[in-house]
Amino acid sequence: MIDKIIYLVLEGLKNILRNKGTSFISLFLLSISIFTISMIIVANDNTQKVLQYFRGKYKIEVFFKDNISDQRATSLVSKIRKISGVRTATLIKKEDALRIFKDQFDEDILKVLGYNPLPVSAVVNLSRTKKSGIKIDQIIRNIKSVGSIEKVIYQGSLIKKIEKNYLRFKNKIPYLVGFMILINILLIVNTIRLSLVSRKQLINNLKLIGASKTFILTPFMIEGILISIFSFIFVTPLLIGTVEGFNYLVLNFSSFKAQIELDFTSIMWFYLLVMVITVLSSYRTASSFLKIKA
Amino acid sequence: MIDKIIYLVLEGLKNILRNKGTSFISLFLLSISIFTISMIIVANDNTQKVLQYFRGKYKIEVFFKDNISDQRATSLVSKIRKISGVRTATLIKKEDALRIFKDQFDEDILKVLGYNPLPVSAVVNLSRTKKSGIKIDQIIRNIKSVGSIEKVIYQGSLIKKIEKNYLRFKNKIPYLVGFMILINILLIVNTIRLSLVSRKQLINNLKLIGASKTFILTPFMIEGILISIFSFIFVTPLLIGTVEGFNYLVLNFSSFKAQIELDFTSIMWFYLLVMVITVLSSYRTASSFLKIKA
Amino acid sequence: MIEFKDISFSYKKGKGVTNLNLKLGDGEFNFLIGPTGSGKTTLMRLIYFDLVPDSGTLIVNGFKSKNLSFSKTSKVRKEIGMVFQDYKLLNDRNVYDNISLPLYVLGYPKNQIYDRVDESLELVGLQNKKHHFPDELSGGEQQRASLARAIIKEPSLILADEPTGNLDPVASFELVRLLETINETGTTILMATHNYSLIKGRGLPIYEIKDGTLKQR
Amino acid sequence: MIEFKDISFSYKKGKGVTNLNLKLGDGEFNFLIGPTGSGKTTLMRLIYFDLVPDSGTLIVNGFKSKNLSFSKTSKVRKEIGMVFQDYKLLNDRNVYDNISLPLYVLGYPKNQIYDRVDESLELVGLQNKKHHFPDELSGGEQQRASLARAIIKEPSLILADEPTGNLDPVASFELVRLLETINETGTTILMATHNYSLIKGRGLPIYEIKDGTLKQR
Ligand SMILES: Nc1ncnc2c1ncn2[C@@H]1O[C@H](COP(=O)(O)OP(=O)(O)OP(=O)(O)O)[C@@H](O)[C@H]1O
Ligand SMILES: Nc1ncnc2c1ncn2[C@@H]1O[C@H](COP(=O)(O)OP(=O)(O)OP(=O)(O)O)[C@@H](O)[C@H]1O
Ligand SMILES: [Mg+2]
Ligand SMILES: [Mg+2]
Repeated sequence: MIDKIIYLVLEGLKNILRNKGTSFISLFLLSISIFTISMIIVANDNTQKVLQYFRGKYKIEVFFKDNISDQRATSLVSKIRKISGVRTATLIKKEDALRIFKDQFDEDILKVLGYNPLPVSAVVNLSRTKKSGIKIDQIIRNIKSVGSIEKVIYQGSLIKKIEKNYLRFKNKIPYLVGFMILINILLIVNTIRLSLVSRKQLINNLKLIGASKTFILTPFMIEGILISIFSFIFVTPLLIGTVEGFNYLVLNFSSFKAQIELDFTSIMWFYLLVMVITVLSSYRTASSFLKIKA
Repeated sequence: MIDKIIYLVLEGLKNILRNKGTSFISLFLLSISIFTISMIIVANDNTQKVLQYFRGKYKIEVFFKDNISDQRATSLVSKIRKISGVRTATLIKKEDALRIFKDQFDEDILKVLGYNPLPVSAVVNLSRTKKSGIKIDQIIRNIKSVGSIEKVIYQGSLIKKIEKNYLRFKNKIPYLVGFMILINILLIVNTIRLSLVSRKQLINNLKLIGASKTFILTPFMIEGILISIFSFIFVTPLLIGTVEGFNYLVLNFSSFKAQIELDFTSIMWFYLLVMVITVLSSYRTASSFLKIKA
Repeated sequence: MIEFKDISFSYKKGKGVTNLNLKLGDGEFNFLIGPTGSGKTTLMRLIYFDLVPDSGTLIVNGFKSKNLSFSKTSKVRKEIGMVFQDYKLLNDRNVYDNISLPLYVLGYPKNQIYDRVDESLELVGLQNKKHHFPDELSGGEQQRASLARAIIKEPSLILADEPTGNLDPVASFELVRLLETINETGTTILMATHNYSLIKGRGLPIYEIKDGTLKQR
Repeated sequence: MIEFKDISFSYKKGKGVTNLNLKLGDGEFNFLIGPTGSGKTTLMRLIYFDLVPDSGTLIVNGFKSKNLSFSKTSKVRKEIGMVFQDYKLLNDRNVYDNISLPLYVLGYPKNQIYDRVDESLELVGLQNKKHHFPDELSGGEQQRASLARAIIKEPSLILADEPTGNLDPVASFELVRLLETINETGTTILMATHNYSLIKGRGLPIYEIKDGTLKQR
């Protein structure tokens, strides 16, 4: 029995070596397909991070009414801080505003005008970690409802667009991944079928000798498993390389500072899924092939 | 003789139909590879355009000395305009500056200060069409040498980086394309070899019957040609779709306004090259296969 | 035991066998003769359940050739050793691997397999061709390798379809002698052949098939 | 004309033929006999340049079996019709396509091909199997299809390697008769066989090969 098992495993390995061409091509195709899906997974994992980056850069400026006292402003700012979706809110007093203006425009308005025309304001940063999209309009409305506010300025459309499109994209990910997995299965099925066709003679012989279904199918399943393991070995460095390369490009060619990351846990789960799919579809394809002639 | 030719062409077609699996996989692989190279071609074609876009956005602000007359400033600006790498240079008189400041900061400095503190300046746009990289430092130095200039302000590092990296990338394109074409050839060779292996019996028979090399090889070459034509039919819409999709993304997700274009002439030339490579490598692979046993 | 009751079968493209009635008892040695294209191979394929009769009842070693499942078919075939007319050797394996295959299927331990292969190769006289591939054998040697593969698992039934077609008279004679020896240990044998002079005068039953119908000679 | 002068050849795994001397004149009909594994097929493969002799001179229809190029080999083979011991029919083509292949190679026009195929199928008695695939033929029918493919191009030399192995006595007899008829039109024929009784008493030269050496009988 043990000899039989060793024999079958060795057969699976020999199958690969005997048909180097087919094995190479199926390895290649499987790798491409695994790579693509992995990249989708990485993209999905990192969109959140990119969004956080954008949210982090995004500022809302709140200008208070002219007659407000510093004390009241402080209490209003602490109210703003409690609004859902707000990360920080920093009070900018009249003096601070003057200093900032001087830094930015190199012009001392106080000296020129004799008084400080700049209002008390606050800079509001958005929460980075919220998983659901941030509803800017809602936050603005909440801020305004705090009271004593002259006007609220925000860069507006860009982050709104990004949040909206991210949600739209997120809804489509399941379809995209489903589609890719379908292609994956098609590829594996086609590969196994090619492999079966090229071993028609062997399969026919085994059937005539009275081999059981398991005996005939096991080597093909082992072949499928080995090929998927090889493609994991092949794809993983490629994945790491792509992510690093992308980060390098982003760092060097754009003002964008976020770095994407490879989450090995999700990749591992995905690999496991590929394995299961391979085994199942090898089995199905091979056994449907056996049925052609009872 | 005509019957022989028809026979061979039909054989090529039948080869494809008889081995649907192999044909499908080779079609798939070839398409991927053609698609990738085409994208590199598109990228290369469009980098120039992207650079132009950046150069178009890039402005140098030149501030003249305080005491300069409008007349002299005009003559200096026309000098600047003649510097190589400069597209336009627009004079901004003191009054214009005042108006622009008012537009931007909503503050009438003249009213506040009682005089116009803003200097005469000029906005310099860079040439978009220069094929060689633009040397910013050189241009700045040339502008400064015009005389009566207080200071020159430019956003500096970004475009310099882009220009530099573009040149670096451009130098690597030949290697990249060469590498992809190598992979392309490997794929075609492997496909043809698979196809040959699956028709070993036929080839052996033909040899034993005394068929000439041409007779044996022609169907394989026709098969190769047909498969590459099919992949052209398959890849072309994909290419168009990708370019359009990319443009859509750029338009919707970034502030970047340039659109990339598909240059059908270079794609056509590339397709022709693929065809030639296919025919040559089919021929070489098939005839090397014939040599195994004289 | 093999029993044909009114068996008819025809291929999609016509021809086949009609109304076969035949009973082969356990341990018997029967011959099947008939001109080329008369249905000898068809009859054998019916026995190892490669073809399913259109009508009639066929029982092989207690299994009915009806509602065949994969496992039923494989059970029946495990008990049968077949020498195919076209040998059906695997071209990508050498003689040793070809002949040992049935033993792996039956789950023999490796050391036993090795001994058995040697033994049966000696029986058919191919001991020094163990590492040859099929296309490195002469026609007759391939035929004998096919015989070795059939007898190695000591089946209860041997079906030999024209096993002497590529053998010279001496080798043919020896082959029949070998089958007779095997038959003496209780194995049922059915051998199809064109070589009437080889089998006559042995006192063994000879069935003749002609245009798909059977009669005893 | 075929001329063997001191031809020796051995396979990588040993065995082969040694010191063959043989002269077959144009239009002759010769038989080659010998026990299984004696070298008959090897001798034939040497003639159609599938094997190259290790030493000695071999001339076939004026071509020397030396420094073979693809075009030289193909020229020689165009003149030879071969019946292979294992038939070598293409499994994915029907009988018509298999048999017409040599004519396409020779560049015959299509209508002529059609007529010729019909004619040669009738000669071997397979007229109603035209659309069968090889695995839909009996062993003997495959063998005759192989013969039809060999004679269809009316070659100047026919090499028939054990062409009656799967034929019954009547069909074998008819096959030799057919070859004799073809021989009468001037075709040189060399036929290897085990069936001594079939060929004896025809007054045709018989060569015997044993362990790789040749003698006339
Ligand atoms: N798969 C098939 N489809 C259609 N016809 C077939 C098929 N297999 C065999 N035949 C036909 O059935 C008839 C009987 O074939 P079978 O192989 O049983 O003959 P046989 O007695 O074994 O002949 P031989 O001695 O030549 O091997 C033949 O005429 C053959 O052409
Ligand atoms: N490719 C090969 N490599 C090694 N040995 C071979 C090869 N082909 C044949 N032989 C050996 O050469 C010897 C002669 O083979 P050949 O095929 O010529 O015999 P034959 O006379 O045709 O026999 P048969 O009547 O059985 O067909 C045999 O012992 C065979 O094992
Ligand atoms: Mg038969
Ligand atoms: Mg031989």
